Parts: sequence; C-alpha cells; structure tokens
Amino acid sequence: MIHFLPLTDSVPLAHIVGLGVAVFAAGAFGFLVRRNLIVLLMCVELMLNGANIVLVAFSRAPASPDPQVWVIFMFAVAAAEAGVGLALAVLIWRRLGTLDIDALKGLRG
Amino acid sequence: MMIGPDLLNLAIYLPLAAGVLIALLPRAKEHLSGPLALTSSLLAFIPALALYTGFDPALPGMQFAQDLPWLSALGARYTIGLDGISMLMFILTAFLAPIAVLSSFTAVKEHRRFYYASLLALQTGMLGVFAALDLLLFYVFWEAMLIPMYFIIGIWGGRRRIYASVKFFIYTMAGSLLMLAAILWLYFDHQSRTGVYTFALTAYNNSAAGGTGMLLFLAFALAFAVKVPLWPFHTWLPDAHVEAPTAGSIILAGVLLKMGVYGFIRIAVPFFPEAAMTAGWPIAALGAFGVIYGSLTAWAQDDIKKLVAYSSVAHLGIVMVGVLVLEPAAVSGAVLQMVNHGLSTGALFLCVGMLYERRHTRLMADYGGIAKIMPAFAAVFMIVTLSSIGLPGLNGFIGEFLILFGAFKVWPCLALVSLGGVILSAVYMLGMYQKVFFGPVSNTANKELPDLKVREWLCVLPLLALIVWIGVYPNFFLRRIDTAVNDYIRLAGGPRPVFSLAKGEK
Amino acid sequence: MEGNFYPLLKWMILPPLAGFVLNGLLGKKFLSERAGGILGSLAVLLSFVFALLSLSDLLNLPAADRLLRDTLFTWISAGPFTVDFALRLDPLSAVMALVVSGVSFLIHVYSIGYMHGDKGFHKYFSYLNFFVFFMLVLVLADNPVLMFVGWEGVGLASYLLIGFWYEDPEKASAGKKAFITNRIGDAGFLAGLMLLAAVMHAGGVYALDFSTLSANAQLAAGASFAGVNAAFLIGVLLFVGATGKSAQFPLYVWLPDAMAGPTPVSALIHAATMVTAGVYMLARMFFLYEAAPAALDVVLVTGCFTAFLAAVIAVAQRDIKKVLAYSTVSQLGFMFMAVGAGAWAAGVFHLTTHAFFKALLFLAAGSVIHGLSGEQDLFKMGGLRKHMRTTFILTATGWLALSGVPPLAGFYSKDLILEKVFTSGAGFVWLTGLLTAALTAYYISRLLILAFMDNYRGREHAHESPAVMTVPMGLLAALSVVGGMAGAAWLLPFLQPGAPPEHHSALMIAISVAAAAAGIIAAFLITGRRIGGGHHAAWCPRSLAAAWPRLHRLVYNKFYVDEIYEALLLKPLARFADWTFRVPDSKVIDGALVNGTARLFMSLGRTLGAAQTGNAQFYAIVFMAGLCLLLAAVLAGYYL
Amino acid sequence: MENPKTLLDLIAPLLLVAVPAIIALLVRPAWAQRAAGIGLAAALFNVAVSAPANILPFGQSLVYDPLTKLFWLLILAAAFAAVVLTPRAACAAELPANEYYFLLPISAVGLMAMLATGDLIGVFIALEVVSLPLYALAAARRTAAGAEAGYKYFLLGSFGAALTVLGIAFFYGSVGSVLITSAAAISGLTVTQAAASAGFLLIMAGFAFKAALVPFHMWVPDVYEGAPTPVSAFMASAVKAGAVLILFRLFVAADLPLYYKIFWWVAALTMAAGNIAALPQTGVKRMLAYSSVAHAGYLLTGFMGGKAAFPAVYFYLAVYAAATIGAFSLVAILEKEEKGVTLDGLRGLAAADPAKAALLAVFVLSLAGIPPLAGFFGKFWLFAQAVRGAAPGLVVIAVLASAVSLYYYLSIITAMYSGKGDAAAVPRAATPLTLWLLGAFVLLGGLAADLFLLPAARALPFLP
Repeated sequence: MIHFLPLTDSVPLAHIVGLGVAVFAAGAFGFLVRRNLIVLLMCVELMLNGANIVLVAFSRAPASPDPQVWVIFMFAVAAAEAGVGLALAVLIWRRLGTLDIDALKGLRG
Repeated sequence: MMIGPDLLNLAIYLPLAAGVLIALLPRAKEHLSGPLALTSSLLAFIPALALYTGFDPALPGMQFAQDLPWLSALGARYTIGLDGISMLMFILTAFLAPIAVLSSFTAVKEHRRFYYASLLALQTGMLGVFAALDLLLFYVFWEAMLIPMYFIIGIWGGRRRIYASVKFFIYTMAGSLLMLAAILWLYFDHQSRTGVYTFALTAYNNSAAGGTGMLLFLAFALAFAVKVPLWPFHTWLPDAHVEAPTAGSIILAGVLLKMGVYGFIRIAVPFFPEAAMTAGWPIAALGAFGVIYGSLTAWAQDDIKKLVAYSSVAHLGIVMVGVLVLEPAAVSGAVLQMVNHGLSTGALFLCVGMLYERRHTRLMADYGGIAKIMPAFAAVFMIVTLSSIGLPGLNGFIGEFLILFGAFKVWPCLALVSLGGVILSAVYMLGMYQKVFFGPVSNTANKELPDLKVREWLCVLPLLALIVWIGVYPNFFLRRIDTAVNDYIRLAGGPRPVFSLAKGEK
Repeated sequence: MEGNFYPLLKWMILPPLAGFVLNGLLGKKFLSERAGGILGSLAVLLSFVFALLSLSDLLNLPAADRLLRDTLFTWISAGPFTVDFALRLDPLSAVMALVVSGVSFLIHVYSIGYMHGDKGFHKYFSYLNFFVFFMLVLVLADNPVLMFVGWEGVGLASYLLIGFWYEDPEKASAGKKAFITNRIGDAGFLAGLMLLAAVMHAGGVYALDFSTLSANAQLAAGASFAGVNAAFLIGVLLFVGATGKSAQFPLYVWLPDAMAGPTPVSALIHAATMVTAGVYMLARMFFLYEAAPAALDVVLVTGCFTAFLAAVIAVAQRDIKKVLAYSTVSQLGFMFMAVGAGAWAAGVFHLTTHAFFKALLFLAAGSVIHGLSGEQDLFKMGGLRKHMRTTFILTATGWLALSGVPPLAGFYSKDLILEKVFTSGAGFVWLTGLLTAALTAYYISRLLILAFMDNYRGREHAHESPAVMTVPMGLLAALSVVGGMAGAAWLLPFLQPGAPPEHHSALMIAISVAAAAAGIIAAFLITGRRIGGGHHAAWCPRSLAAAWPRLHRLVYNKFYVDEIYEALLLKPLARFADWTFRVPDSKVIDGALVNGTARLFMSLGRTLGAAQTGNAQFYAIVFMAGLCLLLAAVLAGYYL
Repeated sequence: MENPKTLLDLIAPLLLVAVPAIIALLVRPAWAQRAAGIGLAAALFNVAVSAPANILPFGQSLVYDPLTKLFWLLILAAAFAAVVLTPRAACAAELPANEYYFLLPISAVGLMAMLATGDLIGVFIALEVVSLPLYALAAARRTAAGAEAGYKYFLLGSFGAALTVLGIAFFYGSVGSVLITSAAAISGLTVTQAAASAGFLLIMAGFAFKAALVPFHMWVPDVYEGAPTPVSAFMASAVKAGAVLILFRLFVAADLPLYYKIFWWVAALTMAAGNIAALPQTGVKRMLAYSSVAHAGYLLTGFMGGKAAFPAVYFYLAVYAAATIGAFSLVAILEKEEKGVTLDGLRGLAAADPAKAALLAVFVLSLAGIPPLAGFFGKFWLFAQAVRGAAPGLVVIAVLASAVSLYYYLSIITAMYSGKGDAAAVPRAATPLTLWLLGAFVLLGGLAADLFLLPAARALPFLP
C-alpha cells in the first residue's frame, strides 16, 4: 500500500481529530448565528472541511489511503454545492434585494 | 344457478357493479340513474331472497361458504358465508336498500349519478360485512362502507352536513383503528402459536385470555360500541341522522348500527369469551343505561329526526343487553330486535323524510293537525310509531320481550332498568306524534299538504307488512336463527348462570 | 296438554278483526255510513254468536272438565322459550267473552245512532272492532304473554278512541295520558311476568300456559327474589299492571280524562269491558295469589281505598261523564276488594253486573249529551225527564242498579262483595266499603236529580234519541234488572263449580240496603231540596259547598292528585330529560369530550404551525438540538 | 464482470436516464419533456425485463441484485410519473423546460446510484447528486418563494450533508470500513463502538433529513410549498422513497436494539407532529407536505419489524408514492397562482370536473389509509411489522395518529364536494392517462398486494 501523505507520529491522532471537530463546530456555530447568506454558505463549507479533516485523520488509524481519495470527492461535492448555493444567493438578491436570512420568511406556518 | 356462494357473490357485488355503471353514465342520461339503481337493488334482492329461502335452519355453521386465496403473502383469504344471524342481517340489508333508493327519487336532485353510485356501493359494503368470514376482509368492508356513507351525508345532507359527515367518519373510524391494532396482535400471536398466518374468523375463537384478552376485547368492543352506538359513544349519531338525507338515515339506522352489534356477536365475544364474560355486565349496563338516557334525551328534542336518532340509542342499548347476557331467548330477541329496529326506525326516518320533503322543516312545532290533512300518512306513521314503542302484535314487542325475559333471568337489575324504556318510549314517541299529527291545523303552510303518493306507498308498504308479519308470526324468522344463536352462546362460553331464586337467599 | 281441542274459538276473534280491516281500509271510500255501522255491529254479533255456541259446548262438558283450547300456531319460540298463539275457553273466559261481545254489540248498535254524521264514522267503527278483537284476545288468551297482547291492544284502542276527535288538543292529550299511565302499569305487569317466567324456568317449567302455571304455582311460592317471596312480588307486580288498566290508585288518573272520547266508547271501553281487564287478569292468575295471601291484602286495601276515594270525588263533580267515570273507578275498587278478599268469583260477578248497568248509565248519559248537542255540565241540565222520557226511565234503572237497590243487579253483586269482605275478617275495609256504597247511592242519585228532575236550565233544545240508541239501552236496562238474580243463581256456580252455595246473612243484606237507602235519601234531601223552587242560582251542591267551602274545593278538584303528579313527577322528569340533553349530552359528552378533543388537536396543530417560523436557522437549531438528544441517547446507551 | 449482460443491466438504466436528460438540455424546450420521459420509460423497461444476479463488477460500490431492481423500479416509476405529469402549461409559462427536464432525471440517477451502492462514501456522493439538482429545481421558477425554498433547502441540506460526512469519518475511524454491511460491527460496548454508533447516527440523521423525520423535518413544509408543485411531487415520492430505503438499509445493517428504541420515539414524534401540524392548514401543498412528514413516521413504524419488514416498507412506499404524486400532480394541474391551491380553491371541483375530483379523492383516501384503497393495505402490513417487532405501543400511536389525520384529508374531499366555489371556474382539462393509471393502482393495488410483497420477500436475502 502506498501512503500518499505519510503523517508523522509526532502529532497524536486525537489532536487532528480535535482540530477537525473544532473547525466543524466553528462552522456549525457560525451557521446558527450569522445572518448573511453568503456567510452561511461559507460556514457550511467550513463544516464540510472540518469533517474532511477528521476523515483524513482516520486514514492513519486503520492505515489506509482510502480516506485521502474520498476527501478529493468531497472537495468536488463542496465545490458543486458552493456553485449551486451562490447561484441561489444571486437569485435571492435579485428577487428580495437582500441577503439577510431573516428576509427568508415568506414561507412559514 | 344453484343456491350457493355464486348467488351470494352476485347479491354482494351486483349493486357495486351497477353503481360503477351509473357513475359512468353520460350526463345526458343522468335521469336514468335512479331507475337503474332501483332495478339493480331489486335485482340484488332476488338472490338474497333465494339464499334466505334456501337457508337450512337446522345446519350448524356457515352456509353458502366460499374460500378462495386472496393475499397469499399475508395469509388473507377471500372467505364468505352466512349463518342464521348474518343471513338475517343480509336479507334485511338487501330489503332496505331498494326502499332507500326509492325514497330518494324526489329528494335527491343534484349529482344523481354519484348519489346512486354511492348508495349502491354502500350496499355492497354492508352486505360484504355480513358475509365476510375473514378478519381482513371483514375489516375492509367494514371501513370501506364509511366512504359512500360519508359522501351521502356530506353532499346531499342538510345544513350542517359537513360537520356531521366529518364527525361521523372520524368518530367511527377512530373507534375502529384500535381494532386494527388488536387484529394485528391476534394475527401474529396466532402465527407464533401455530405457525400459520391466517385471518380466518374461526381460527380466532377463544384466542386470548387474561389481561391481554381483556385489552384486546376492549379494543374490539370500542370499535363496535361506537357503531352501535353505546352510551357514551353516541353523539355522532344524532348529528349524522339529522343531516343525512332520508335514504342515508334509513341505511344508517337500518343497517349500519346493526354492524356494531353484529361485530360483538361475530367477533368480539367469541374471540374473547373470558373477557366478554367479565366485561359483559358493565357493557350491558352501559346499554341499559343508554335505554333510559336515550329515551330522556329523545324526549327533550324538538327536531323529529333527532328524536328518532336518540331513540335509536335507547333501542340499541337494550339490544346490547340481550347480546351480552348470553341467554338463548335474549340473544334471539336481540338479533330479531336488530331487524325490528331496522324496520321501524327505518320506516320512521322514511316518514320523517316524506314530511320534510313537503314542508322542509323537521321541527315538531311547525306541524300540528297533520292527521286531518294526511290521514293515510298519519295511519302509517302511527303503526310505525307503535312498532317503535314495542306494542304487542307488532315487531318491536317480540324482540324487546325476548330480551327482557331472557335477560331477567341473569341480570334482573339490567332488565328492570331497560323496562323503564318501555314507559319512556311511549312518552316521547306519543308526545311527538301528538305534536305533529293531532291538534288543530295551526300553521297555514300545512293546509295543502298532499297525502301519500304511489311511490311513497311503495316505500312504506313493504316495511309495514314486515312490521306486522314479525309481530304476528316471528317464528318464521326466529326459527332460522336458533342454531346460530346457540353456536354463538356456545362460543361465548355461555349461558351465564341464572341468579338464584332459592328461598332465603339474596 | 289437557283441555279439548276446539277450533271454533278462533272464529270468535276473527270477525272483529275482519271488521276492523274492512272498515279501516275500505270504509271511507266504498261503504256508506249505514253499511259501515252494520258491518261493524254484525262482526261483533258474530263473535257473540260464536261465544254462545262455544258456551253451550262448554256447558255440555262435565263441570270439572270445562276447558276448550284452540292453538293457532307457535307464536314465539327461542331456545327452550316457547309461547303459543293459543286460546282457551273455560267458565271464566266464557263469561267474560259473553259480556264483552254482548255489551259490545249493543254499544255498536247504539253508536250507529250516536256517531251519525261524524266525519270519522268508519274509522270509529273500525277502531271499535279493533278494540273488540283485542279484548277477546285478552279474554281468551291461554297464556299471560298473549294476554298481554290483548292487554296492550285494548290500551291502544282506548288511546285511539279517546283521542278520536284529535283536533282538540285536550282530547289528544287525554289519549296520550291514558296510554302512558297504562304503560306504567304494563311495565309492572311485564316485570311480574318476567319474574314469573324466571321462577318457572328455574324450576324447569318452560310452558307458560295458564294450566301449567297454575299447576306449578308452588314454584313461585317457594322462591324468593331480592329477599322477598317471589309469589308475593309477582302478585304485586301484576296488580300494578291491573291498577293501570283498571284505574286503581295510584294510576286511576287517566280514566276521568278518558271521558274525552265519544260516549259509547266510555261506556264500552272505560266502563264495561277494558277497565275490568285488571280484575279479570287477577281472577285468571288467582292461583298465584292463593300462594301469596299477602299480595291479596295489597289488592284488598288498594281496592278499598280507591273505591272510597273515587266515590268521594264523584260526589262533587259537575260533568255528567266525570261522575260516571269516578263511579267506574270506585266500582272497580269494589271488584278488587272482592278479589282481595279471596272471592274472585264475586269480583267477576260484580264485573258482569257493572258492565250492564254502567254501560247503561254511560249510554244514557250519551243520550243526554246527544240530546243536548254536546252539553255535559249537570248544572246546565235539569228537568230532562220531560224531554227525554225513555232516557229517563232507562237512567233510573241504572240508578237503582248502581245504588244497590234490590232486586236489581248491583244489589246482588255488591252485597256479595261486602259480605265476602266481612267474612274475610277485614272489618275496617268492610266498613269503608259500606260507606262507599252509601256514597255511591248518593252521587248517582244526585246525578239523576240534577239531570232529570226540576226544570231545564240549559239553552239548547233537548230532544229524545232515536230508537237505534234507545233499544240497546233498553236491553242493557233489562239485563241490569235481571242480571243480578240470574247471576246469583247461575253464574257463581258456573264459575266455581265446586264451591258451596252462598249463605246470605239477612243482617248483611239489611245493612247494605240501608246504606244504599241512606245515600239515596241524603241525595234527595240535599240535592233535591230545591226542586220546584226554580231558583237555579242557589242550586244544591252549593249548600254543601257553602257549608264546607275548602273541603268542597278540595274534592271538586279531585284532591289535586293530577296537579301533584304533574308537579312531583312529570314536570321534574321532563326538566330532567331536558337537562340531560342540554348538559351531560350536549355540553359534557359532545361538547367537552368529543368536540373538545377535536379542538385540542386543532390548537396543538396551530402551536406547531407557529413553531414553523420560516427561519432556517431556527430549523437548524431544532435539527442540532434533536441530534444532540439522539446522540446523548446513543451514548447513554453505551455508558449508562 | 463474468457476464456482460449483467454489467449491461447495471449500467444501461443509469445511462438510459442520464443521456436523454443531457439531450433534454440541448433540444428545443418543447422536446425536453419527451426526451426525459422516454429515457425514464426506457430505463424502467430495461430494469423490468432484466434478470438480476448478485454479481459485483464494482465490488460493493455498485451492485445490481434483486433488491436493487426493486429499488430502481420504484424510483424510476416515480420519477417517470413526476416527469410526465408535469403540466406542459407550467413548463411553458414558468419553468425553464430544458433545465427542468435535465435536473429531475439527473436527481433520479443519483437516487438509483444511492440505492445501488454498498458503501457509505458512494451513498454520500450519490446523495449529493440527488440533492444538488433538487436545490436548483426547488428554485426553478425563479420567484421569491421559489428562491426562498431553494435556499432554505440548500442551507439545511448542506448542513445535513456536512454532518453526514462527519458521521462517515467517525464511523470509518472506528470500524475501519465504509461498507454498509460493516455496521453490524457496532453492536459492542467499547469506546470505539460507541464512536462508531454515534457516527452512524449522524449518517442516519442525514437521511432522516431527506426522509423528513422529526426533528429534521422542519424544512419540509416550507420547501414543498415554495417549490414548483411537480418538484414537490418528486421530492415527496421518489426522493423520500430513496431516503427511507437507504435509511432502512442502514437501520437493519446495524440492527442495534438501541436504534430500535430511538427510532420508536422518532417514529412516534414524526407521526404525531406531522399529522397534528397538518390539521389547521388551508394550503393543500403545505398540508400534503405535513402529510408526507407523517407518512415517514408510519414507515418508521414498519422498521420495528427489522429486516423482515422490507416487503411491507417497500409496498407502502410504492402505494404512498403513487398517491402522493397523484395528489401533487392534481394540485399542479389545478393551481393558478404560485402559492398553489387552497382548500377554498378546491370548492366545487366535483361539480366542475368530476373526474379530477374523484381521482384526488382516491389519492387522499389512500393516504388516509381507508380500505379498500391500497393505502390501507400498505398501512396494515406496515403496522403489522411493528406488532411482529413487539412494538404494539407504537402501533397504537400510529392508529391514533391516523385517526387525527382523517380530519385534514377529509377537509380536502369535503371542499371538493361541497357546493359551488372557486374551482367551479377551473377550465376542464383532459386528465392525463398516467393519472388514471395511478388512480387505478391506488384503487386496486391493495387487492393485489402480492405483486409487491412476494418479490420483495424474495429479495430479502440481499439485504445486509
């Protein structure tokens, strides 16, 4: 098996996982408190990347390169997501003239 | 064709087929829907009658039975057949259906195709309930019937028809849903005991005891009690009756309510004899209480239809006493009383409908002195009223009498309470009759009302004939249910011990 | 089954049925008034003839074996429970059937004249035939259940005929009152039958015909229900039924109101036949009472009290029919006294004689009313002996018979009853009976005086009734005269073949004659004092009224019994019914429970809808919160 | 790869959908619907006639076994119905036809892939292939409401996706595999297994979001209401079916008693919340959205029966999808404004257009689960699974919830069949044949439940 990205043993696994989770949590927190739609989009990307870090970190534990490949897929997915999200944001801007999430309350009840 | 399952199927499905045909009539032929419906329901009566005459009262068990595979993945089968009790209900349904159709000819003017299609579909549903011997099939017919009835009340009903129809539908369906859960439990329980997946009714006789049996029994009992309707589950009935068109009321009172009682006889009690033995008295007590309660509330009405509706609560209360007391005479009486109530209350609704068609009001206060204007109608109404209050010589007496005499031996208190209904029924029925028919013609709008027309005579005469027939010669009908009644009592673990009359004992 | 099969019996009940159907269905359209009347009368005559034929056949049998039976079909059969549609003719039912069909026939004929010109003529005769049919079913029934059919059937006929002129709301109400009051009694009757059947079934006896019941009466005597002797309870319950039908206290209130019906109906149903059904029933079921003497005491006391109460009320009434109605109640009380004293045959004897003279009196009253075009107030009559001579003579016959003047019918039977009561040892009852007898003589004399003596006080032209009315009355009058003697000689031994001949004590006879005489004299003294004075305003009952105004008002208003029933029973019950509907039914069950559940879910739905704010971040918060909960649950699953 | 026919059976349906979808993007708008429809029909036919064997040309990544066949049949049929039932008028007026008929089949391809793959990464990627077109489709009308629906869906969907990835990461980290079958390994009590279990729960939450289970359901009413009605139909049927099936797969793969307990509560809450929240609704689309939430709860009830519940879940999904597509499609045909049809808007429909009213009544009554309609048999068999799985309490809740639901289902029928009203003015349009077929299926499907239950029972061994 070829290790694409050999990680040194000096950084404990838990730290890397912790970093990923922290990034994820930061994104989630931002998602819950920020108002701007673009910022929310960025927060989602942050969450996704945090999850990716965790995934990559685990390529060390079972000692498999697979996660490193999967993360590439995830990047693609995230990029597509960002594309759709931005397009929708443009549409929102055109229709509502604002990017404040509080404006998105036409559908409720 | 031999008198057998084919004929049974014909009687069940002919109305539905005709209903579909009527629904598909082109708009230009809408006027044909009524006559077509009448023809088909009359045609369906012929096989039903043939079955009744071909029924052998001496044979135990089901006759004209058929058993075909249906949903093999579930173990559900298409099993139908009739015993003495269901045969009687079956013929009652087939008998009332043409009358209901005929009563609608002038009353229903809008969406006639859909109306008659609903009525005929309803007929198939009701006949199916009485013939079904497979639990799933029974449940399907049982619930399916609600849809056409819901339409009949909701579309062609009175002012508050929507409220009434939705209430009717939700109330009765909600009651039945717990039964569904109980059916499922039984189904898997049976499978775990025997390894066989089946819904055959016969497989479930005496199928659970103890606390489980009681819970399951109550689930079934609730479903049936709502339909009966047993106090305090009755409040959907007055609303449904008042708002339903005449035919709907006839069917509702004549057949639908009987299904609740029938459910007790065919399912709830034989499935859980132990629980029924324990819970029988409280439920019958509700019935007896309902006799008094229904009579009192009927007395308080000023709307004729509502009065009749509440009287149904009273009538069926006494029937429930008869069914649960498990005494041969009482059970026979209860079964016969189901028919009697169907005839007399059906006829009452029919008569009220005739009045309503003429004056468009159901308030007693709007009438008075009708006997002078419509003497023939008054006579008919009188006979029906008397039948309803159980005058000897007419049908109502036979049933009440047998129930009371049978029940007295086991539950004297309940019989005596129910006896109070004998007095009260005279109070409210004759009070109503007096307000409507006697006295001077105070309201000028009533002066020109025409008496019964030929079509209306055709509606009431068969009912009157049966009312008298059953009163004078009930044995014709009783003979055919004897075996089935005994089967029922045996399955129910009856008869119950009679109370002690020994001297010195209390 | 014992008894002789005798298919003729059914022919006794069928002609009136046919008459009912023919007159009812075809009458108005196809039959003339005369034809309808004749048809109705003939039907009953036919019954009478068959009754006579049957009687002669019965008489041909040896005295111990006098029982004829006719089973038409098995009526009800459910499990072991079987009731036949069977008729029986024994001396008791034979007498009753003869009285019923005979008196009925006469009254039918009378009615042809009385109802002449009425719009509902055919309906009337059809109802009358209907009544006779059910009355004969009642009389001839071979089991109490079939008897109950007749019992309720005659009640229905009574209801229909009381409310015959239904356009008058009061008359319609009177009919309803009669039916409902009777129903209360009937419920008692049914309860008694239920207990009787239960007792018999418990003893393994499933047949309910009278012979079987009689043979097994000891079963009832040996059983008990709720701690009370069953035979006693059955007896009392059946008697409750009898108090309804035969208008005894406390259920007598319907009978005076029942006078709203046409007068021949009052004569037939509410005097001669139907109201005596209770007495007949008790006589029929006497084997039960023999097993429960305590029940007889109840009958005796109730009969006595009713007889006295009704006689007192009758004293103060102004309506000629009301007087007769209360008199009927009172006389029925006498019959029950007889039964209560154990002398059912004496009761039936009085029943028979009473049928004659009371029918006569009613028909006479009818004749008066007919002659005065509907006037019923005694105070507006007077002097009719001049205008209606035949009627007067006939009424006077009835008067003497009812008063108990020998040798007319009433004397024999009433005297026999008092004697029986006395010998049974009920001294106080006997005394009350005697007083009642005196009162009876008083009020009927008063009626005679007010109506026929002095001068005419009314405005309508008074005229004598036609022969079609007076001839039947004449026949009844004849019977009222000879009925007592014939009965004493022939009827009593026929009813009770084995019984020892009566020993009439001269003292007894003297006392009762004295009582009657006292009543008559008092009436002439009090009521007749002003005869000839022509001063109408100061008419005699005033003197009584003036002497005891309060008492008079109390009596005149029938002790306010109707009002008390109304206030204590009917009104509260009706209000309770109303309340039941308004509060427990509409508000609690339907309102709070049924619709309340619906409302609860609806408001829950609105709350959930309100939580759906439209804010995506709130949605995410719920998402996260829920997820955290689930995660906590998972981890708890591992670590707890 | 031993049998080229098998490989073709696997690849061909995906291509048969995807290629015409791309063609739909390129042709004249008028032809786009036909292209997409023909593609889906061809794929459906291909799947129907194929004889799957459990052969793994791509390992667990793409499997074509009898189970897949059943999944695909359901998804393709639903997608096909959604495509052909999109009113032509709606496309001409508001929807960009080319994009619409491209995105919808592509989403269907995603669903097919999602249900054919055996590893979680594949499932996730496929899920994104499903979701991304849907975000766009939800906003396809480019109105304010559409944009709002699209963006909300996008935001919450991405949020859920991120959680799913995190879950996959932890699952992989603990178990060392991303195969669904390896979920069986989490039924221990070690720390690792707890982490795996938590991760697995996160994964399931992602699909619970798509399936609209409480508490992940809150987007559903807003999005269904704001999205073009045919898109709502697709989401409520095909997408929900895909999500529920994958959820079922995960659930039975883990087969963890703890999950049974959790799902018990989730099912109960979902049924209750969905049905109760639907009660006061007056907009039919929103009502149906809540109804679809409730139905997810019913489906979860069936999960209590474990693996053997599959035939019941499958049959119910088929019946539910048919009724839902039918109902939404009728709303699509009837609606005049962006907001869809209100109850008042249905008033008098029966008089104006009896055929459509009757069909809508059939669909709604089936959703309500009233015999003899297929919905009843579906529910019956579904609840039966819960009883078999010893969860009778949940069945009691389920039947009570069904009783509550009757009210709002009936309100639709009542509106259609009462008097004259707004709908009386609706021009009578022809009722599409597909709608009749759906109606016939819903009407009679229950009596022929064997057709679904027996093949599904045969496919049972292929469940992990």
